[in-house]
Amino acid sequence: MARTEEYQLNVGPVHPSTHGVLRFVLTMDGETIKDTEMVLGQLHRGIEKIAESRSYLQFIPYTDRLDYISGMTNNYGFTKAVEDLAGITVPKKAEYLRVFVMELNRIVNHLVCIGSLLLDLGAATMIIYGFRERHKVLDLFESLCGARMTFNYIRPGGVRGDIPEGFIDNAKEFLRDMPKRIGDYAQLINDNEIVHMRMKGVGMLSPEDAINYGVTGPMLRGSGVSYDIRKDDPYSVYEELDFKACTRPECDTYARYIVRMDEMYESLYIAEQALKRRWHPTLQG
Amino acid sequence: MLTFVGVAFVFIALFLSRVVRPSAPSDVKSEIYECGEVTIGDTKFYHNLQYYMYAIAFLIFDVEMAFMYPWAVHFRNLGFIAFVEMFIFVGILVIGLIYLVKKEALKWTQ
Amino acid sequence: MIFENIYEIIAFILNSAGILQYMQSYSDALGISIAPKLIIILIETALLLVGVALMVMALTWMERKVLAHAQARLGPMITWYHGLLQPVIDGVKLLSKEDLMPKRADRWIYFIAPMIAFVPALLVFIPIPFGRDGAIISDLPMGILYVMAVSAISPIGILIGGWASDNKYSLLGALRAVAQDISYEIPMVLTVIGIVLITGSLSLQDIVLFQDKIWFVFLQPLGFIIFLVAAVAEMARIPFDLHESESEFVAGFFTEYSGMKFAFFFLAEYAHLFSIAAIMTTLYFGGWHGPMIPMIPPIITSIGWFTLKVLVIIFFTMWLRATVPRVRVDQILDIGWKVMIPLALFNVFITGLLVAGGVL
Amino acid sequence: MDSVDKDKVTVIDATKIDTSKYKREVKREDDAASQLKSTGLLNTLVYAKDRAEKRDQNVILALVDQVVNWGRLCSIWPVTSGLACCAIEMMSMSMGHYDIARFGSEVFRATPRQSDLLFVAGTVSKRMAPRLKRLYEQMPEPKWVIAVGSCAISGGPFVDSYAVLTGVDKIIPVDIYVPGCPPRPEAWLYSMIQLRKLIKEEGVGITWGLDK
Repeated sequence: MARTEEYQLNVGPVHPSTHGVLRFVLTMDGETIKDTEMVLGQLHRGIEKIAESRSYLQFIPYTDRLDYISGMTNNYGFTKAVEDLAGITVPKKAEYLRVFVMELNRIVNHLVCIGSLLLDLGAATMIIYGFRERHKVLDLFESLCGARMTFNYIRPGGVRGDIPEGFIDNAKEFLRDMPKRIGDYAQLINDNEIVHMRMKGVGMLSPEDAINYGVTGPMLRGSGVSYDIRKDDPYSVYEELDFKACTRPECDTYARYIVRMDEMYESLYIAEQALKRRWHPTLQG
Repeated sequence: MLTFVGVAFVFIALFLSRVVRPSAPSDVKSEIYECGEVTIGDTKFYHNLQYYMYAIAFLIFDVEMAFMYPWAVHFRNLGFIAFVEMFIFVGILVIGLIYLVKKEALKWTQ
Repeated sequence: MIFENIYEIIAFILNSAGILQYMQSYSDALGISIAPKLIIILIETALLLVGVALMVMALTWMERKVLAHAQARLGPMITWYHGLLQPVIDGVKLLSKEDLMPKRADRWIYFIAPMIAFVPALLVFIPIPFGRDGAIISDLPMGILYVMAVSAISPIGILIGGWASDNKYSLLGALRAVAQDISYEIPMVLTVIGIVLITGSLSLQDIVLFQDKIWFVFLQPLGFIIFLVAAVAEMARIPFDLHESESEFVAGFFTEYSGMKFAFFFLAEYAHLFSIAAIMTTLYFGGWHGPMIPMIPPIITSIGWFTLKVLVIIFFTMWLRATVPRVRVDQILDIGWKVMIPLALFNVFITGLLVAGGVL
Repeated sequence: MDSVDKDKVTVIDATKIDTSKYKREVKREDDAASQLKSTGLLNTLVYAKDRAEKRDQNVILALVDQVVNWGRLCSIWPVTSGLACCAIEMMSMSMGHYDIARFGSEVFRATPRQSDLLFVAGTVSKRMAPRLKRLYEQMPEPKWVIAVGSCAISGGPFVDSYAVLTGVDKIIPVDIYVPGCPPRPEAWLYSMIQLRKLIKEEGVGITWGLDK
């Protein structure tokens, strides 16, 4: 009888499908993965240690570089903590502007996520379309704060500055065009039989597991747990805005993808409301 | 003849390449590439039998197809009886295929 | 004038130019009367080699352009008109690139593998009729069987290339690629039986001549669909490209290959693409048949039609690459064995029934 | 400033300038010769002649040298390796807006064996440094390195971190530096143009293998 052997296979740190520098050591028997050891730390930059020797304001730029796709949201997380510590109240106008940029950033994040997902499945086109829209959002952000990716825009007590001239028009144009674009992506991906074959029933994460592991965001909502921190434990001005938490019960990769697609629509809706309310005379702080 | 020309073409190109290319071998360079890591264990390892099952099944069907070609060429001369005979033969093979599928021999991972 | 094959055409041209007689008299005087024949054969193989090489270069350019335009990009632009010289440049670069061999690689096998992958991709073109009036290297009576047999050699090149590289990715990638190749070989060859049943001949020239009224696409719709899927798999295009599954095994079986050897795998891949598209054109789209344009020699028009059809098929596969993701390995093999083979057998059954019943 | 007469200064509203007037006319290259010139082939030949004269070389050899250089400069295949933030901008550089494919460089090869260019895109942590060095060393000659972003150049904002290598040029030789955090894709493209210039003017040429 022929004998089979288990063997170790490195995947990463420089591998087309490990985005970022992640390394797996797979123990495999033939084609079956028996065990996975994850080796982390290739991108350990000692940010916590740096934070010890920086003032609060000095540290905000570092938060941009934590999750470098959604810099605005990271800015907000840090700023919120500082504001709560120092007891600063933020004007409503600034809060709406923050919500606006954060939701646009969420769209960017989801676009990159879906694009990379499809790229890993072997379809290179989606990421290019996704980056086209990402570029539009980044143009908006650039007119706000002068940077494409590392914004440093949300500061304790508000934002860096008011919106520039012409920003509203550009933003409205984007909000008007984007639903059609998302529809295009849905057409490209959702009706594709191979996408269903690759994504349905893959990466099952049961609701219990998801809660036990402390999973959040679209992953949790893709597992059928309707928990959205913007809704259930609202911060900023989210409780004044009308939106719904998108949930799917299937628990697989496809469900998470659909949640992301739906959330893009919701984000657009929120951003639209935030933009409108910002100009409401009674709300201007 | 084309074989010779083809092989000659490959040789000429490789020779040309040998003439013009730089060469700077080093120890690390001639190690194998595994995502920038040192490879763990031996690279020649004993495998799961699964790969060979496909090869065997392929062999059976390949031979069958070789039988079917002469049959197909002379089909019009042979008439209906040849059709029945061939499909008795193919039927046996199909039963074999069903058996393989049932036994999960044609399953990529076990 | 009616010619049998390219050999006769070249002989005719040389003859009317008066070169052949000289050659004959010289070789007779030297006692090597076979020499003129050999020279003509050399010319025709060189023609074929150059033709295929040009086509392959055009295909790499086309691939990059089609993909780029599907993705709202421009593609290569700076090398001459819309980057037309790009394939040449890539060739020059790969030629002058260092050639590496892993320390523990199997030297000879590592060296031979690209050759084994590349040469059969050329040999396939021998019995394919490119145009009417003898634009064919040699009309083999066993044409289609020969084509299938020769194109089945290149998986061996892939397998030994992957094995000799002494790399885990290469080995696994090669095994997957070969498993896919042999799995789709069967439905592909089985569907061709349907055509052979109708024509009663294995010669590709006969098959093309049979299609002057109606193409086999319409006579064998199910067979065509099976052949198309199997062909895409054999070409290793994207829904079934286990050969170079970047997000899984870095670069598949040629992870370790660099420089010119990699270039040969690359060329073989595109030559294979061309050859299978050519076979598909011959079998299902009436080969060189098409409306003939007056004033232009029919041989040129027919070659034009043939090339056009081939390019349309290749464009289709590139379009596929721009739209669909990759199928997972076990799904590919499942489709191959559990769907395609029974369907192909069913196709043979139906065709046989119709032919025996005298319908076709 | 006080001495300037305020009445005489006409204030121009920059937004109201009709820029369409100043639009540069795009010169189209009509004849084949000038099109060929734009590919760099003719320049290549001129360079070859210069080189041969300068170094007292055979013109043919210099010509082959230059043609090879020309091949190299028009088909630079980068290796797929992103380290941190800058990798995202590397992706956007290869996407529709900026499209590195125009220079024939969209073929991102996953294996270093088939690539010519290494983008060090992002922070090189001390843990990643040996792996990056290994990756570089496994690329076949000729090869180039572009260090992108302040992290790869000097450590950038993480310069006083204990875990970050201050500058990738401490472990591998770098040809081009692109500052920025992260640099805009335009800056990347400019770096590609600079690299092409570098290859064209200096190049690697041919090491005649028969002498070895």
